[in-house]
Amino acid sequence: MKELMYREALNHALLEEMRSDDTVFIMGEGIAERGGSFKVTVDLLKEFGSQRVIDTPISEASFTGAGVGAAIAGMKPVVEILFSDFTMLIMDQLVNQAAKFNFMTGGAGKVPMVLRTQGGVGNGLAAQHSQSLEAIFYHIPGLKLVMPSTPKDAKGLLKAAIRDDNPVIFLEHKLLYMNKGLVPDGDYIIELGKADVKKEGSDVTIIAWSNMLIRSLAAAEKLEEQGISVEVVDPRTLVPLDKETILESVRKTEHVVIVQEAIRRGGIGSDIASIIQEEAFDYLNAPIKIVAGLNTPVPFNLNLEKIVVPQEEDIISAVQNLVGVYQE
Amino acid sequence: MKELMYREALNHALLEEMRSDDTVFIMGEGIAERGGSFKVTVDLLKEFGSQRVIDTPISEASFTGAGVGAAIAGMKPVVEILFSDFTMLIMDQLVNQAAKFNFMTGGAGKVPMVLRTQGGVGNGLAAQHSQSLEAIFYHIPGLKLVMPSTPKDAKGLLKAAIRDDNPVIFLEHKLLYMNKGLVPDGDYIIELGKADVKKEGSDVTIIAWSNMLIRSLAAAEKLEEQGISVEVVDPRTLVPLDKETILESVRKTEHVVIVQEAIRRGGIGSDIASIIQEEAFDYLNAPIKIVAGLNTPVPFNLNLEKIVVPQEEDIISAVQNLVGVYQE
Amino acid sequence: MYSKEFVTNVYRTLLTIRVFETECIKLYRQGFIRGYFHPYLGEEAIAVGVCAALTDKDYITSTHRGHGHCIANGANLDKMIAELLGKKDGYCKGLGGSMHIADTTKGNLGANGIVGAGIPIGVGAALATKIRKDDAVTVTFSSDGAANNGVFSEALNLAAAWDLPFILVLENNQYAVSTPIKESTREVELVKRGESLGVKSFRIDGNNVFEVYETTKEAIRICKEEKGPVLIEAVTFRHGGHHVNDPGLYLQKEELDYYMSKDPVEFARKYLIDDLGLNESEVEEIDSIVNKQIEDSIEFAKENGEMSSKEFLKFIENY
Amino acid sequence: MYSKEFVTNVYRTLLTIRVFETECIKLYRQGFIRGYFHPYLGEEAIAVGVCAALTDKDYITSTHRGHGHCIANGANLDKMIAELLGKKDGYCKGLGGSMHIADTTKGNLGANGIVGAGIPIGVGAALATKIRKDDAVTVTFSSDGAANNGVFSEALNLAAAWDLPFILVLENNQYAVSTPIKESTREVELVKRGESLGVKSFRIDGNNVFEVYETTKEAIRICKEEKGPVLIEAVTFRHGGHHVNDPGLYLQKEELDYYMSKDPVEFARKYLIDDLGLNESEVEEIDSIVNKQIEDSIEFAKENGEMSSKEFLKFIENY
Ligand SMILES: Cc1ncc(C[n+]2csc(CCOP(=O)(O)OP(=O)(O)O)c2C)c(N)n1
Ligand SMILES: Cc1ncc(C[n+]2csc(CCOP(=O)(O)OP(=O)(O)O)c2C)c(N)n1
Ligand SMILES: [Mg+2]
Ligand SMILES: [Mg+2]
Repeated sequence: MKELMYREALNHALLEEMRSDDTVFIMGEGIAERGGSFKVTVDLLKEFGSQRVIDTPISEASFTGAGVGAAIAGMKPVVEILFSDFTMLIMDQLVNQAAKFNFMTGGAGKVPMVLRTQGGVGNGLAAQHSQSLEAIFYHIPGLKLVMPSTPKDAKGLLKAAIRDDNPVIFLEHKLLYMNKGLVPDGDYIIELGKADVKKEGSDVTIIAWSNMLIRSLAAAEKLEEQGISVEVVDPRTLVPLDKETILESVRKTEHVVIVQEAIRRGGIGSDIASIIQEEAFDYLNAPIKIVAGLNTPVPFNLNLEKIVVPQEEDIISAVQNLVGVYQE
Repeated sequence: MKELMYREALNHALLEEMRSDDTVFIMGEGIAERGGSFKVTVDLLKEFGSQRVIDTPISEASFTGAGVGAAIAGMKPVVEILFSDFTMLIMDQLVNQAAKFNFMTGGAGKVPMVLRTQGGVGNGLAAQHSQSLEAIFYHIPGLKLVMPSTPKDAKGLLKAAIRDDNPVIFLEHKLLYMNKGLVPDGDYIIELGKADVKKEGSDVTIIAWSNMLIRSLAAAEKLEEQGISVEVVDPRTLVPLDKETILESVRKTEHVVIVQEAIRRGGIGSDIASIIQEEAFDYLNAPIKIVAGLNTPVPFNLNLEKIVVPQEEDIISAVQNLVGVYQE
Repeated sequence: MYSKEFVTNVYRTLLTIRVFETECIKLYRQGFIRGYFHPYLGEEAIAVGVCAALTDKDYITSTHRGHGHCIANGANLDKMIAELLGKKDGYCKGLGGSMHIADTTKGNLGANGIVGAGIPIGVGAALATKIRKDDAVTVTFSSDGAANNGVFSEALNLAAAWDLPFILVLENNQYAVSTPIKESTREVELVKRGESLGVKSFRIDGNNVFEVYETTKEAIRICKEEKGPVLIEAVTFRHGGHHVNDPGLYLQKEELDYYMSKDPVEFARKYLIDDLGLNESEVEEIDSIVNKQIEDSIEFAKENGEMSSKEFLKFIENY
Repeated sequence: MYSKEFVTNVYRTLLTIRVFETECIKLYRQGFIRGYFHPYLGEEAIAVGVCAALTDKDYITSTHRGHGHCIANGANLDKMIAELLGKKDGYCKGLGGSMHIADTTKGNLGANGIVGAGIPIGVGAALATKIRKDDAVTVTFSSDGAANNGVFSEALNLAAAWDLPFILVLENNQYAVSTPIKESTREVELVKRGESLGVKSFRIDGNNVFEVYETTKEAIRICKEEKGPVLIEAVTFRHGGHHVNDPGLYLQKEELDYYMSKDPVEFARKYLIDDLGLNESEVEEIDSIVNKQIEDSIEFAKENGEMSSKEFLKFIENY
């Protein structure tokens, strides 16, 4: 085990997969010489050269499409889009092409491409550089969706994503890149579709991913001090979703809080809630509470930016209300 | 009142709004001389000329962007995208520009544009011409979302959408254009954000919109014959959503079935379910059942096409199971 | 002067596309085929001329009007027609249909229902071959309407910046559905767009199969000996409406007559007889082989079964 | 020979942008400004030369590097700096910030965080004026990197097909972040892309404010007397990194030196003194007015309050 930053863990995943598989290559804006805006791809150019570490023009739709084409033609591209907000430029290639090619060819063709990007509010980046758009990808059959919260998960899941035969949206969070954590040495993968119980508890289940997982763990710690035992489940991959681990926790705690950074309306939290109420209706002691971003674009002003996405206090008080109001 | 086809009702709405407001103009592929692929814009060129009825090249992102710009500059464009699947090409202009401009300018600017398009499965149009993508728009703050099921609603809602100061996604259904229904004469509007109880009942609430509303009404009729009293609520506009009308019905019937054509995972039905369980938890006698499209692209083969979206029988058996299993 | 064998093959392929489309349109009218069907009638010389210059290592990507490309690239007709009928032994097991036929085993990466979307995909295939140092090119078929979609310039520029072995064949049939090209662009010589990106570009007669063939060979040479990409604008015309249900009344009669007089199938037939000295009956022999083959394939497709719902549910399990 | 008044105005505006950026970068380093900040230093002549030719009826759309356009178009500096500081009397009430400043009252339809996205929006404004028969043009500022984004060709083609009074000003500073233009396109004379679409196109020295001004006037004439659109590629260079936190070490020293020697602010200053006979102290008078004004605006912005969360929640009620 070694302590690594999230971005280093991602870098190691790329490095190892590129070493072990010649068909893996990466492309994106400023990822070669410059090592990427978030330093995930540093030093890869040196080892693999400009044929496999490719800087692109500002042509998102086309270089993503080129990723799709290269994948169909037998390569394993890892395409980087700087901000998930810019994925709005590549939706045709993701939704109509990558996600559907395997299906439309009756299984004859495949698109083993990974689309790396990052989302979430940062530090005053405003409405076009702060969105959490995962619910959109979640709704598109044929795409997998991975959102790691820790360096260890980041590495293991990125390696699994690269080896997967399907297009995978790999969604990082801009506030996580410098986070540190222990990462196993050498080659390991974390299978897509396996949730991780990041903390065990018995009174309430918090379901959260990406940066909200970190915030939920911090909230859970404070709640423990208040005598509330919180279980924190990190789905890690939203597609495929590990329903079983979630339902098991719900059956145990009978109280659920889902925390998502994305806006409330039409977020993934709603879907998870709809599944829980359908499949564990009789276990629920109280309505499922969704703590989510407000229904608004993200404001530039830093103080306002804070109120549009869930903070630790919001999570704490949601749990308190839920457990308090309904606890006998 | 006059009996009109859905597409005629839409045509009348455009005609009347263009007559009464010089700033309203329409653009899209083949909408002028040819009158549009679904005949919604027939004869408008004759009356308003090529300055206000504009045929476009196959440049979806840019002519939609031109709509956004024209709207910001004081016009009221109605932009047509032939198939909602092609909206994947215009997502940047919708999500990052149109939806956010009012917000990003602190309220100083506005984008009174209507984006007309149509979705849903038709008759073997396959994976890239059959999608129901409304959940994507639903999740974007700043966009309104209208999905009329009847000619009367289509006309009144399109007129309201054109008069609205915000960008409105107006989503038609390819199987509805030839449907007939009574339409009030002359000028009327239907306010955005008002659900319509299309049929009253007491045992179970079906929530459905667009073509699924029609299918749900047919199912409800058969269910009545079996002694099950079904209330059918048509939200008509998903954003804004008329929560009150929905919750009122739920409090009465205590059983809910939501029917959506879009795929199950991450659909609008999940969000409505999440709201109901949060706000009417104690009224629910059974889990909310979501009858939805399967998690798959739409197949070309007609028999398989049928099984991927809810049919009348699916709705009927969902209601039967729900009411049967949980009824004392 | 081309060899008898070569021209016979060319003629056979041209005719196969012609008969295929003609017969499948009948199947459409009889209700056997559903959805959209965009015939390639009149444009056959482009697919045939291009593919005659390709090898099995090369890739192609196709358009919504893709039957011709698929056939010229060597597809199996049984599987093609079965696919159009939505049958289980179709190229896509009946899940794709006309707009999504692909034959990945032969390097045909698929038709596309989104106008223009195949261009970046083709660029990606070319990128793959360049990274692997394959001795191959990728041809992307595209259309005049697609040239107005952003990805056209964007992807061609990408291919140029990266010196890819990529050949963009623009089938300029001068209409996008009912919109004549001059209404959607001021400069109707689309070849200039390639030049403006520093791309070697040709504008040719798309109804002359030999011109198409020679230009493609030169494009391949450029890709391999100098550097790609290459743009080929092949000017042509549809023999009818945009799709089966469009009578195409907006097409100008003189234009249509002109292009009818340059029919690519007739052109090759005439070459066989006038230049290579085949007699009528030798040519009719080819005709009847082609007709028979398509008849058989229709037969096959009609009798072929459909994927069951059980198989389908299994197939989509992981979506 | 330009008049004293005109050149004085031009110089004052050039300098205002220069001082604005310089002072705001200090505020950024002091933590008063957050998020992305892309300085316009070195490129001032383009915004100033273009806007000097515009009237209040005209529209502009801007880029991520938009402060210069905003100032040249006549924006209020108090509101601009307040916006950069996220304050409530900023142009966007503090909700937009640097990348989203707009001044719709003066026809500035906004900066944009998405490279290229302002182009179709500008085309739309031009379309609006054409439908209404306004006596106006729309100028869209854009960048060399944006030329590789699909909407560049797509939207320019649209404007050409529709004969719109639209002027696309491409600020070619030869880099997109750290990527030199020759790595992202083979043909670095972007002006050719306009020509290939049948668009009247000019390639000019973007550091020469008079050349920019004259070309813009000619472009306006073309839009009004012949037909638009017009493309102006103005070649220039940044004086530093891509954004405040980028030291720009990849910029080639000779290039940078060359463009430093063609500094647009110095150029206008020299013209005032050498050609129009102002003396140093008259120019310094202008300098001190400009400095004072920006000092005052900073003062204003610092003291200005922020939107309260209550006001904010009310503002977003209908989203
Ligand atoms: C992006 C997109 N826009 C619109 C359509 C609808 N559509 C299908 S074919 C077509 C016309 C295409 O014209 P062109 O590109 O010239 O090809 P042709 O049909 O002439 O071969 C249109 C508008 C589509 N399929 N995709
Ligand atoms: C569509 C999109 N892609 C990428 C980015 C990230 N980005 C911001 S500015 C920039 C470089 C822009 O270069 P250029 O267009 O030449 O403008 P310049 O900064 O030189 O003025 C990039 C890549 C973005 N904002 N939008
Ligand atoms: Mg065409
Ligand atoms: Mg630049």
